Amino acid sequence: MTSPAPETTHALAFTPEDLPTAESFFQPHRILLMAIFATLVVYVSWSMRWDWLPQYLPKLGWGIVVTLAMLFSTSILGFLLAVPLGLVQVTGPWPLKAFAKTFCTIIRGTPLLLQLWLLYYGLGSLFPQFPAIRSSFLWPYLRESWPYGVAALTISFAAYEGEVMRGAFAGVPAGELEAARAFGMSRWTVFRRIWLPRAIHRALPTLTGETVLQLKSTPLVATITVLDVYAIISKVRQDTFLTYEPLLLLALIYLCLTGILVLAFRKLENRIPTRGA
Amino acid sequence: MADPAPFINWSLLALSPPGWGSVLLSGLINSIQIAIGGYSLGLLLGVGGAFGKLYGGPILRDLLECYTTIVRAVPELVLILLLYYAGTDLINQFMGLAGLPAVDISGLAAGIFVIGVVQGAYSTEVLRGAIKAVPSGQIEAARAFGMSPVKVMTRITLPAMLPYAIPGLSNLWLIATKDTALLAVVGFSELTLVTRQAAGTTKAYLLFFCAAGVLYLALTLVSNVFISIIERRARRGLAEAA
Amino acid sequence: MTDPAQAIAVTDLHKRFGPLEVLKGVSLTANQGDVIAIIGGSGSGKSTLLRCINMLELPTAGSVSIHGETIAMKKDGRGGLAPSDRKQVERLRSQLGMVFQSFNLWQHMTILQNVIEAPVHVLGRPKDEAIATGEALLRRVGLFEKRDAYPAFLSGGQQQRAAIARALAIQPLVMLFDEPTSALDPELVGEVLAVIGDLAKEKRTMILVTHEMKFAREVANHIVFLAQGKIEEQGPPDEIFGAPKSERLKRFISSIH
Amino acid sequence: MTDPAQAIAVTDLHKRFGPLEVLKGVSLTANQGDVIAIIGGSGSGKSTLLRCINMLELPTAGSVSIHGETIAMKKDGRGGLAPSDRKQVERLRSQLGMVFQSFNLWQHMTILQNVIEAPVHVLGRPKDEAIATGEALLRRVGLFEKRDAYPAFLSGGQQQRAAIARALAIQPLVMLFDEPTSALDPELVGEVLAVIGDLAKEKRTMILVTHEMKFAREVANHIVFLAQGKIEEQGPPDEIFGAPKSERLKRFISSIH
Amino acid sequence: HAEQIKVGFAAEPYPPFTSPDASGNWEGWEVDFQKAVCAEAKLDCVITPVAWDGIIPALTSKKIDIIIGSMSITDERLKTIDFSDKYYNTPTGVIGAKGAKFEPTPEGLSGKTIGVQVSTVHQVYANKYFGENGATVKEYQTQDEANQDLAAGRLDAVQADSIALDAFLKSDQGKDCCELEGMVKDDPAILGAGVGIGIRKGEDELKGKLNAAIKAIRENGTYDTFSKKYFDFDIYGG
Ligand SMILES: Nc1ncnc2c1ncn2[C@@H]1O[C@H](COP(=O)(O)OP(=O)(O)OP(=O)(O)O)[C@@H](O)[C@H]1O
Ligand SMILES: Nc1ncnc2c1ncn2[C@@H]1O[C@H](COP(=O)(O)OP(=O)(O)OP(=O)(O)O)[C@@H](O)[C@H]1O
Ligand SMILES: [Mg+2]
Ligand SMILES: [Mg+2]
Repeated sequence: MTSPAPETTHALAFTPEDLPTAESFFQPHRILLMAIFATLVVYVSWSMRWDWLPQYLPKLGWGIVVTLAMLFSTSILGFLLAVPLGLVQVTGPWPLKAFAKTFCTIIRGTPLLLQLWLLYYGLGSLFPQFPAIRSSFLWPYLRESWPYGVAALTISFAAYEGEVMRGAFAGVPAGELEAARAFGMSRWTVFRRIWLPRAIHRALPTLTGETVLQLKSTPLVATITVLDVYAIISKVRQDTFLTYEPLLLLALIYLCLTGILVLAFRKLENRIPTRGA
Repeated sequence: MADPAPFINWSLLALSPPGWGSVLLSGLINSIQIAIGGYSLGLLLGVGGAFGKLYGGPILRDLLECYTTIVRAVPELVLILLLYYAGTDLINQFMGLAGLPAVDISGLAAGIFVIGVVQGAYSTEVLRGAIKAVPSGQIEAARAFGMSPVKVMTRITLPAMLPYAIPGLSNLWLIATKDTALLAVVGFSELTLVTRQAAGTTKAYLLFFCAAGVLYLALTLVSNVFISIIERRARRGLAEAA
Repeated sequence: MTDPAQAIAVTDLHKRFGPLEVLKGVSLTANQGDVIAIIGGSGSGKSTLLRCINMLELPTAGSVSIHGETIAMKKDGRGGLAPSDRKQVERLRSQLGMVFQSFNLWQHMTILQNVIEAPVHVLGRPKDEAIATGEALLRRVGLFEKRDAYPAFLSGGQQQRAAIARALAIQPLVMLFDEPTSALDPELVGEVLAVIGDLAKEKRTMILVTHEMKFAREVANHIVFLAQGKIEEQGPPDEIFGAPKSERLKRFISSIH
Repeated sequence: MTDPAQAIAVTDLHKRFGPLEVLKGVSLTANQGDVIAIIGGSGSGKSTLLRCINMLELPTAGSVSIHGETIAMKKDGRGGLAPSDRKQVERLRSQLGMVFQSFNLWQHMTILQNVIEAPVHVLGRPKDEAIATGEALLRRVGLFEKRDAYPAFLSGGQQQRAAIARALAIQPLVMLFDEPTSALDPELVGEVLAVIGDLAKEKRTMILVTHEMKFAREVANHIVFLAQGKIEEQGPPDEIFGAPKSERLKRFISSIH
Repeated sequence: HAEQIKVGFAAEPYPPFTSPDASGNWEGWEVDFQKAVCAEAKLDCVITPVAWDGIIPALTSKKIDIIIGSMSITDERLKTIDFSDKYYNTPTGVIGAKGAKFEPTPEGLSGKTIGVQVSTVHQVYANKYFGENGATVKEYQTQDEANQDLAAGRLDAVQADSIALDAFLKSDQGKDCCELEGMVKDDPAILGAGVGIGIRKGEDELKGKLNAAIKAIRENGTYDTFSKKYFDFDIYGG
């Protein structure tokens, strides 16, 4: 499996470098372009139908909350899985290593949509056949659709981020780990205080890209009846039979979410400056 | 379960009806066609976009920046819907304005168009990075020998950037193959949709989704073999892993 | 001024980078067979002068003629000049063989491919003819065995010799060298200087920017000392090195020894 | 053999990397207040010896005692030794302050965080106490102003001084230096040697591997000359440098001057 | 020669109206109906499966030309598209898990989760009558998914066209898990006046041709002939 070169992830996702600076807006041609753009916006909002908007506003707000909840829960859970996945690929015994590698290859080699449906329709339809599951405390959750969405997105994030963490763990200079051991740190302390934070530090720029990619994956859960912002907009489309307006609004919403996410990550990255790279 | 039938009914995958194997395979071929078409279109857009971003005027640069930013910040699923409905509609409106008859855009063409536009933005970024990685002295030397700008691009810049671009472009290919699955949501008969149809009709969900997974995985693994061959060829001129 | 015996004539050349005027009116003539060495302190504008000759750097004012043909220039509206005929520039460039400090060999081509690239794709020579000439040149600079290797696998000295062969392959009217040895480890300098020395013996027209004073004195028939964007002094090597007139040149020479 | 006045005692140490026997029975004692300089040609095993002392490299045979306490070892089944009590090794390591050739500062922490890391997270000192000690140490090596900078933004000499402060922060019984200046530019070497010289004046126990012979002669009270994995000669600096006995040492010393 | 007309319908199994077979062909009552109408109206029809939730945008943006996909004629839809005369009309049913007896009324479904397909009259109906009276309405992209979730126990009930439900209850899976709870109270304003062919607004000539064709196959017996293959009652309704 070719591991994704970090620069590719950057190419795929919007990263902090892509944010325009404030002063860059005030170049003559930019002002012209913005004027044209503003006219376009005015025209669009004038000629298109937006009367449905007030009615759906509360639902949209809720949908955004669901989307963000999906994003954060699956990124965090996925990252927690990614750390061991990356680590065992660097130092683990071979069965674990092989398992992690196979896992990452399979997940990265198949479409997320398919994984999602496999979990929801495939696995989900097996559960009720076992009375033990049906009567267990888990059943109320297994009846819902969001656990499947969370599971699929988490697994996917873990596999992609696991590759990144593998590179990050392997890339921590051996000397720094040796220095830690020379100071009498136990293996766990070395990992907790030096190896892990240093690896995360190295992986942070890539992590930004991966998180944006994860945000871009969340709307897939709408296909299994999770009511995220995409599902709400789908509902608007079906209720109003409008083709463009809801989708344009949706694109705008994701654009804003991405922008905010990237800004937040830039803050985080700036906390530990790196030189050069 | 009251049903004593075998847990997995492999005959459902047989190549001739009543097995669904041939349907899955034709879905796979559709997927591959779209992936190849979309990837190629994306590459064309990417070459244009990268050169435009690097050497174009300020307005072109800004427009391209908008293009890549929007595509990279908005989910593929949303883009696919927008492009699928709006893109082809706009083309026909333009044709109407130009007094031409409305073109009949086939599903395949629409799919290629949609994937191509998305891939184009990614390729633009990958290629731009790769071109920037070519040492400027190489291009200057070409100019010093009297090469015209077109010659410089075709003889020096494009081939010299390949080793830097290939890892990124390989990833884009793998992404293109998987993004075709998203066309399922607009009803295009690629592998994922026919899988769902087969699963829905036969109720053998697990079996068919796993089968499709194996097909996608095989596509990825086969691609990887070719990618590593290409990569090795392209890196010939580079002394050490850059 | 447009005398075809003059391989290169530079007239009153000015070059300005934003607020910094790097060349402040330089005139220079290289007749056929001349070997001109340009010397001077760091930042004095030597590279800039050389790069203006083949228009890699566009001058702010002044003119350049190659083999009696003046490069047509027009005002570019931003206070500088731009060539009015791109084709002419490309044609004239292909008569100048430039060797860069950092070699700038094309990394995606083998040494031989580097050498035949311009003859085939700029001058339109038949490929087998170009290969024959190219191999002869590579043999001459001692790199025949390496013709199918990629540049990255060669030492700096070998790369610079390949770059010289590449420049010779277009059978240039004039060879331009910009500090061809300063990116090399000391032990590799000699092999490159030897090749350049051979070219000088053949009476090939050359303009070279160099920090190797001993070498300049040996091979050049004319030395140009550039200081702060002007030609401070020029003349035959013995005069320049043996009896420098200007204070600056005296200081420069003593600082080197 | 287990005398607490002996800060470090190495007995008949062997170390083998596959077919290559790097240390062939080395014994060495450092009493409290000793400054021992290990010298020798490249590949003679100096670094390996130093790294065996704190078990960064596991010896094939022999024993190491620190402050009279012998590190318990057991056969590892592959013809080597392994510590039988990991906790003991960790505890003893935390009494040795090691300074590496390439600094190995933790890049994700500021200088001060580097310095207080081991006191707080290995020795369990209270954080504010560690900060007070750490700041005092940084002031001492002249880096108090840089305490909140990240290592990547410091010069090599500053990084090495920070690494020394980091090693001192655990109030080590012995300081171990492995060529602390050889990764530095010549003009930065002096500032690091000055700091080490100060430590020597305080009679701090130190073992240092160095190529700076003049410095070794000045600060060390005992010189160990290692050749081909054995101690070829040892003694006070004046004897070793002034009247070398063995042929090898004579050759080594003359090769350096 | 006849102009080509793209006939859109949901790209999902919706037996017995439209479902794909193992060779990738579509079959079912509605496929037969479409063939008969097109033959009668001398139209060169091409079967074009599309995503159900985008089927009206697909029609308005000319990706397809008509919809023959069990689409009920409702006032809401008539704002955007036009319809031919109805070509079938059947009551609306509710099914539930075997043994879980309840009435398909607002009271009977209160507190339960009911599944419907999006963009259908059932979605509107269920939201109005059940959703506002204490039931949770879950909306699915396809009818098949809703049925599947009922079988998987993730739903308590599914509301849909009674014939589509009947086909499901007759399938292996449906037989085991589920049964019909009854028909819902009719509300013609929502449930519409039957199923018609969806047409873009303003294409009156096409609409006239289709209406004539529907009338003709009803009268010449073609309609009854192919209907008999699927149903033992008159699907055209009153
Ligand atoms: N592209 C440029 N933009 C701005 N300033 C430049 C540029 N190229 C050169 N300069 C400046 O012009 C001055 C002359 O540069 P030039 O390279 O010609 O000097 P040089 O005589 O070749 O020096 P050296 O011996 O160091 O190569 C320098 O101050 C340099 O910084
Ligand atoms: N981890 C290792 N694996 C194999 N061989 C090693 C290893 N570490 C050191 N060696 C070999 O052991 C020998 C001694 O190495 P050591 O680093 O101790 O030498 P040194 O005296 O410190 O030399 P220098 O002055 O160059 O640092 C060398 O031949 C080296 O190649
Ligand atoms: Mg220069
Ligand atoms: Mg060493």
